[in-house]
Amino acid sequence: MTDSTTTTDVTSSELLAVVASRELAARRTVFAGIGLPTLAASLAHLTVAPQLEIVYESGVCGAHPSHLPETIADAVLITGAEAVLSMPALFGYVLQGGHIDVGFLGAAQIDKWGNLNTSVIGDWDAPKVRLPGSGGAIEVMANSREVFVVMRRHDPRSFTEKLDFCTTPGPDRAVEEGLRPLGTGVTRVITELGILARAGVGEELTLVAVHPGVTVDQVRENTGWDLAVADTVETVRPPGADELRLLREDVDPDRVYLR
Amino acid sequence: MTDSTTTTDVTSSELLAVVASRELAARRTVFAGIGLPTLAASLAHLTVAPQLEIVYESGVCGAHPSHLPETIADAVLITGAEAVLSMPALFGYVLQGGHIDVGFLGAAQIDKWGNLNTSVIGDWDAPKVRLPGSGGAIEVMANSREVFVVMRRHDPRSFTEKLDFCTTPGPDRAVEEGLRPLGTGVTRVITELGILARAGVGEELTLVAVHPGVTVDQVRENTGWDLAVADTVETVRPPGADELRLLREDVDPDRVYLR
Amino acid sequence: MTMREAVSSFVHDGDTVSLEGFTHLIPTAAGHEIIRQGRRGLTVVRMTADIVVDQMLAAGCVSRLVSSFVGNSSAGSLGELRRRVEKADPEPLIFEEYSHYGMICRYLAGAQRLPFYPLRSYGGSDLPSVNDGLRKVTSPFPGPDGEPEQVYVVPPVNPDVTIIHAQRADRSGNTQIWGLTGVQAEAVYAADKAVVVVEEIVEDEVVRSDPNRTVIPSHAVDAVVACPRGAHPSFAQGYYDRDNAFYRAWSGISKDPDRLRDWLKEWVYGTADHAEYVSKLGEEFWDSLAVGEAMSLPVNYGRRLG
Amino acid sequence: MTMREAVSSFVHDGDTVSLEGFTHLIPTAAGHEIIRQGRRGLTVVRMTADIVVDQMLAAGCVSRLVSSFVGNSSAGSLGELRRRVEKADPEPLIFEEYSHYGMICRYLAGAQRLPFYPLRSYGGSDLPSVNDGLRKVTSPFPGPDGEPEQVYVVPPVNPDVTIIHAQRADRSGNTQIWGLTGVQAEAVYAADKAVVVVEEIVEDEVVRSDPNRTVIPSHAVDAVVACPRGAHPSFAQGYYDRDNAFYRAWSGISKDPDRLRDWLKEWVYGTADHAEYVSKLGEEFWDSLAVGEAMSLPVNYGRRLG
Repeated sequence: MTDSTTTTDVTSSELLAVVASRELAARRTVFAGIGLPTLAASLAHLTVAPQLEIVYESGVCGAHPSHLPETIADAVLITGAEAVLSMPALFGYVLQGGHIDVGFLGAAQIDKWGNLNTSVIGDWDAPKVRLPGSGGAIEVMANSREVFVVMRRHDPRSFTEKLDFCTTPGPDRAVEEGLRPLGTGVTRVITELGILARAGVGEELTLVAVHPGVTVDQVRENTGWDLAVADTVETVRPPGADELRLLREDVDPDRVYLR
Repeated sequence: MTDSTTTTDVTSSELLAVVASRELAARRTVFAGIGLPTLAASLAHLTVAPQLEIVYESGVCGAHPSHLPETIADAVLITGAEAVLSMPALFGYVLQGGHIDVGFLGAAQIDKWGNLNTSVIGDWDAPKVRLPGSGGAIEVMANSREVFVVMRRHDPRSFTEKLDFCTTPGPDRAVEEGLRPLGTGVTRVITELGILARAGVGEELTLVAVHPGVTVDQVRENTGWDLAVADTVETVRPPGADELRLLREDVDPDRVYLR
Repeated sequence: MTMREAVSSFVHDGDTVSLEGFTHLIPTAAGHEIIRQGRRGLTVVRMTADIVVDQMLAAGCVSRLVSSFVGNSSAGSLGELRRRVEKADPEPLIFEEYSHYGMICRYLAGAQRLPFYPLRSYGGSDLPSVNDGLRKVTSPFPGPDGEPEQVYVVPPVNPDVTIIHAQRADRSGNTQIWGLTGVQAEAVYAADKAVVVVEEIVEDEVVRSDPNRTVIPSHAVDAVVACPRGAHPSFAQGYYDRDNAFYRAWSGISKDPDRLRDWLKEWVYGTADHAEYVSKLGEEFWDSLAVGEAMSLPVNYGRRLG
Repeated sequence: MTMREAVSSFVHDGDTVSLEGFTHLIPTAAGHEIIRQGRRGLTVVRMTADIVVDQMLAAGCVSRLVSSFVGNSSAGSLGELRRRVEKADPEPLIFEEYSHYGMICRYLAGAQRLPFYPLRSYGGSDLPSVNDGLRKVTSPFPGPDGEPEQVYVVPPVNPDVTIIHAQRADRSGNTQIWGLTGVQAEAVYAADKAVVVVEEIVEDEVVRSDPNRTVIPSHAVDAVVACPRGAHPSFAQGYYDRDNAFYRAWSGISKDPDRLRDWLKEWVYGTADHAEYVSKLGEEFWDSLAVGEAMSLPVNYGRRLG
């Protein structure tokens, strides 16, 4: 995908984790699922956000895992954690209460406003593919100050003009319905091609950076809507030696997610 | 008050506690405040209701106190208890959830429907006497299957035709407002003169028993409304030797409440 | 009570059955016993419909599912569930889709005997168009801008029976859970009847030494079933670890209806009870899921002297 | 942070201040420091307005009270509160009266950022006639009889600051409470800022050995104040017992405005801080409130080996 020589020895997971980690600079609380978000948050904790507290939807606050967790409820997250809350407290007080700075989400489909589909491909009533559904994504979107989306696949089917189903609406859709969401919705989408950004309600996702060797046209071609492009598109700084060393040696030495 | 020779050596507290305890036969859960309700429930636990679980509004379920508690939150209630819940869980899940068979309440004033005033004597805005208020009484009344009221004072000012303020409504008043309370409200009022009973919504409190030596007219004179009287008014069986021994030696040997 | 007796007494054809446990303490053994006893027409309520739900679907126990996540954790798909939903194969499945907090709020409403529970989700979502349970209420208090404010609400869920798995309880049902406690207390309080399956039944003194650890008091529990390792392939903090290999294997097993049938035949119908399932897995297997020690430091519940 | 710094930083004239702790762990020392610093025009939110509230009233700090029980426990009356309410002596007190669960639900709504919280209280009560916060909502779901169903709701409370007392916390504010945990977590989450006063600040390892004991995580806490015996005359399970004699004495002290003034002069204005108050009471006194040992049995939070 990214054919620049500076990143040839970097896997796609490493690239996404490093880029996402940088976006967490100076953040206090992050709501993270397992996988890339955990890698990104753990790396940020060691680099740009030493005060970062990772909150898991299972109820764990301030985990200090001895090993990288394999699930959001891995026992290693509980042993030695600062707090484990019931789910009503976690979703009600912590998340809906407005204590999350950044929520991480993924999706099968995303549109230009950052609305997400994780329910079905095809019709909801008779789907071609039944996907897992919201989980806590609707709540993460509605209540986090901002949301980062990490998408491994950047193609027109995933980055679509019209979602097959809107499971998880961004605040634009909520405002249309007359409700007042707390946060700004998706502010960053990090993919193998680059970074899309969005400043707030009423704004659409805009290409702000590409990885070395990726062209703006490549991103446009792989996006299913007429992609807005920033006046100046930056080139993403490739993962540094320090970042890669920490990620490989400290965060995920067993390469649980860095496949 | 009760001048029968069989009870001359029985204090008023002992009398009320013993009579109230008998009413708890075969009950599973009782919501009790400190004082007479605790005495009654503790005695019932040793006599007519071995399965009885006493629930305290402070959050304690299944207390096994080494000493008689002095407050509803006495540390002796917590040490060795089966469960201590948060107040949202205690009031929300246990009480409003419908798990309480009998709630005990007291009041400054009661009317013929079992509505209670614990807020003010006089006008609420400029009261002659400011009383403590509801506490959890509104919830105990609205959510217990039935409510027992123990009143030390049986006189026309306390047993009144019209409450100065209805803090804690029985279900009759709630039904008038179109709501559907869970329980039947006050079913027993135990006083130094006798026992008033009430079968359910739409019924008024009726004198069903007097203590030995008390006449029906005496109760009528001390009640501020035109008191309904059962066709057959029983005479309350005086506290038995066993009941008194258990109460004095096991339940409250230090005579914390048996003053 | 044995698991057989508990399921036979408290789970009936056509019942609404809640099985809760968020990744931790999933009541798998109870699900297997429901399969063995051949229950039909159940409505299953479970936030994360995962392997045990896929198995109950495959065994034909379930006609309706109420859930907020229908996937095999992060390890892949649920084959039977997808066949039922995508192709009505071998029969349709009625599915009510919520979000996690929507499910939590349904339990909260059920536990508190409320007609609805408000939450700040669903604004702009397509879910209300396919789920009649997602409605709106106008607050009687003005919003921050002084204008009327609307909020979504969900209805209560009151299962006929809730079954959960826990680490320990005393004989009368005072139930203690540590690590992830999930939504188990609310699911139990919301239900008409509750069955608690535990790793071990302990002496009263153990429970009473730490009453704050009691997540569910005995008055809310109708039956206690001792069933060690009954949460496998999920885990019980301090008892055994999660069987991640089985989670990964399930996507393959469940993708092929024949393999899935064979699996049920061997591991559920072919075992008389969970004890047989446990011993069939073998001690060496269980050794691979063994956990270390990380004991909580004690706190003092001491009362006044004298 | 010292108590002086915490009150100076987080409690301002005119603020809405929640002080919670239901009989157990009442933040008395914080109330005394608010008196020492002469705050004015406070709205105090507290379920059980008891001795510390009476003292703050007498010191002239409070112009509005939101509460569900205004009495000296079961030990008698609050003299200053009654003078203020019954005779506007020396000045009126605005009083908002709720029931216990009404107050709890206000904190629940505040903590969950909800516009209201429903509860099955108040039907037929005179309280809604004197409290505009008690309103009704019609459920969008039909009631059990198929007819529309109404339910009372209360508005959220979002204090400028909540102050609670707890047994222990780590340096970053992860707070552990055992015994009666009351409504403290909700009161903290409902607030804009939160101050946790503790018997002791402990090492991180102590807290992390038992994460379920953490009632309030650090992200919800703005300041941690170590203040041993700061809950007197209330108690701290496992640390010291309730001073029942002082509760009984308070009815007499507070009945006489002069005695009350003298008491404040001697015990609050006359002490530089709570440490001085504690030492003024004397070791013999504290010995009389000593508690025994009743240690919780440990549980295993162990994870997989290797």
